[in-house]
Amino acid sequence: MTEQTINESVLRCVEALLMAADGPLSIDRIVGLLAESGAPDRKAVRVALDALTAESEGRAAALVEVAGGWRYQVRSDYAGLIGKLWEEKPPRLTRALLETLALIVYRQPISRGEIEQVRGVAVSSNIVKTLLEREWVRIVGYREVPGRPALFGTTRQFLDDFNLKSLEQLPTLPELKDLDQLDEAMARLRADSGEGAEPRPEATAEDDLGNADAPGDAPVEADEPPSDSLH
Amino acid sequence: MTEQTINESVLRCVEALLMAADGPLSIDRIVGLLAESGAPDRKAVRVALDALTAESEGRAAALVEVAGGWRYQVRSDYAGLIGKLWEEKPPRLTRALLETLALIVYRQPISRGEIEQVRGVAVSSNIVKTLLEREWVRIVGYREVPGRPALFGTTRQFLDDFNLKSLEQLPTLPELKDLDQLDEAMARLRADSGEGAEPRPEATAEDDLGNADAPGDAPVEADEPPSDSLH
Amino acid sequence: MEENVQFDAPEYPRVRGERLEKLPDDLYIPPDALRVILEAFEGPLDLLLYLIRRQNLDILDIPVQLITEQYMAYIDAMQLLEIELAGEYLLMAAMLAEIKSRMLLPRPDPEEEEGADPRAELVRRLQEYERFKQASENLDELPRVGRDITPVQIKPERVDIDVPLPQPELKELLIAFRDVMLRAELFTSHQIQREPLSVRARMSAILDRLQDGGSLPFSALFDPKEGRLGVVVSFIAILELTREAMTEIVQSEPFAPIQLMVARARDDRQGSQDVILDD
Repeated sequence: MTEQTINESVLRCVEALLMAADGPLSIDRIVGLLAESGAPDRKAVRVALDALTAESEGRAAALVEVAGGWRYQVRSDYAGLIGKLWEEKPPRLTRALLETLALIVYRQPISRGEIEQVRGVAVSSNIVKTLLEREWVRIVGYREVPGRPALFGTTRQFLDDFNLKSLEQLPTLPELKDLDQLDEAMARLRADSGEGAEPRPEATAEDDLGNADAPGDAPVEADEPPSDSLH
Repeated sequence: MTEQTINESVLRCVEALLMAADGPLSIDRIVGLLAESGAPDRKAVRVALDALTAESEGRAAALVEVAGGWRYQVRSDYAGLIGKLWEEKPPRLTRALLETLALIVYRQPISRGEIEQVRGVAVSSNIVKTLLEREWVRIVGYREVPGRPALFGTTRQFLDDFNLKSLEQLPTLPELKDLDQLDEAMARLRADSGEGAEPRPEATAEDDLGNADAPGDAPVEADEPPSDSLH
Repeated sequence: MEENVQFDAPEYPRVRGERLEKLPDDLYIPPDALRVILEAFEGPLDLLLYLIRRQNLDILDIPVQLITEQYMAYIDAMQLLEIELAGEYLLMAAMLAEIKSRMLLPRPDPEEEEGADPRAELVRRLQEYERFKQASENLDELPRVGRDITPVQIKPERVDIDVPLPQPELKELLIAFRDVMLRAELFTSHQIQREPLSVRARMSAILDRLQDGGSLPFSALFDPKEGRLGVVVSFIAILELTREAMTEIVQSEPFAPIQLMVARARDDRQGSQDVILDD
């Protein structure tokens, strides 16, 4: 706050970006994002970050630099308090996380790059970390191309947590396309899990394939587009 | 910051909770969460919220109150900048969806048939589903007529997402031109076309529009919101 | 939708059999834009409002005859362009035609008239619709979370919690997938539809088994108990894994047991590596 070169408008733009981002932002990224807002250079952003760091002192959220860049984080002093908040009502999983997980489910084994291609946005490290920590996905191998990207697949934990006996129980792509069909598939799923009450995690191959036979390999009739698009 | 009764520790705890929460927090909820941290009462929390609001002035994120409680949000001045963080533009709401939503907002509880009467077109299932999935509307009951049509009303989520504390904050429904004017106009029309009948505009009340029309002329605030919608 | 518009340059619509040399005066729309504009109406009331607005008229003063004619011209244009015409439009056309005919015929005796003046009904409906059309525009202008407002959610440095973390609904997950696929327009991709989930799942399972030992005899990858379908699924999975450079199929000499192994970038295998990449 004391440096005379601080541009208040740049400062607030940087603050807005950091408050809104769902992962750390590098200085280069911030410079890129601000290219049209007065086009500050790295040095100006750096000055703004220092000022914001100073400003955050004594407040509940600190501005810190981590491996991936800069981010605000609520100080660990409040870990217990936030624990209580989450006990009451755990935070919703973000859209980005759900989409990433969904792609791993349906397109496994899939690399991060492929997920990014489909989603059109970078997959933040936090998301991958969270999915690995929850043990919903794991690295099932590596693709032998330059960079040896890790390939992700789903786990039994994922099936258990989502109350599935096997991946084949999931609706097929054509079913997903049409919201009415999706509802039917969900109803079928509920009925399925209702009758097979006891969990059978070590489902034998027969089980898997029996299921695969029904929805998974059903002839794909994708020609019929949904009558109306969403929203 | 100026009130002498502000307890800095309570203030920072409230700030930490609001920063970490994934949705608005009500004062009662904050009081509950802080029960073990100095056990402030509603008044103390209120004072802290006022102090934090003052503190947030001039910064990128504002502390605001919406229907569901208090939340920090990045000021809308930065919406364009923040949009650059995400590759995808938020989807625009279609006119069909917005018109349907407007009818539910101002005419709740309202059935699909009544919406269709006013709009003059069928309401697609996808629109209703989208509104239900976004949790902007919900089924608040059924009309006890043949077919038992569902009646829709808005939710607290709708208010939160539209940055409102209550339905009363909505712009008022544009006025219907008053009936005297209509009578006059009709008389003029008749004179023009050489007819000499007395105006009988109220005769329309017997048709199906009468149904949708009646509650709508009442001021918006007369609509009793769904039980958990407010406060 | 554009590619369906087949306007041979200056071909004008025909209305009631007559070629429209000139579009209606209120219709300053190039013919090839007509389709787009017509599709933009939210229904017959919206179209009527548009016609009234074009003439800068108060709804209360609608000249029914003129509006009816313009409306019919639009309907004809829509039919000409083969826009799927919803029943509501035709219903409104019928209503307008009825109003028009009633105006043309002298009423024998006002006492006998039992129905309301249909124009009053039309005006009411238009007014009512206009209110909500305006209200929906007002609603759209309100700042909205996701478009104008970004709620702040700062990650805590640490959380002391020993309860399970959030569990999304399966449906949420499926909707997320649906949305991302729609966005990526991948539903049209045949490649994905050819790959049933069972194959993708089997690919993961095989990779997982390979992680323990690095390689497995080809025959061990098939379980006869799975039946024909199971064998096929496994086989497709193996081919797909190999095609995607996740595994390699190795046979040391003719008739020797075939091995499936995790793909490794080894110098002496550079040749086959290239082949895989070229695929």
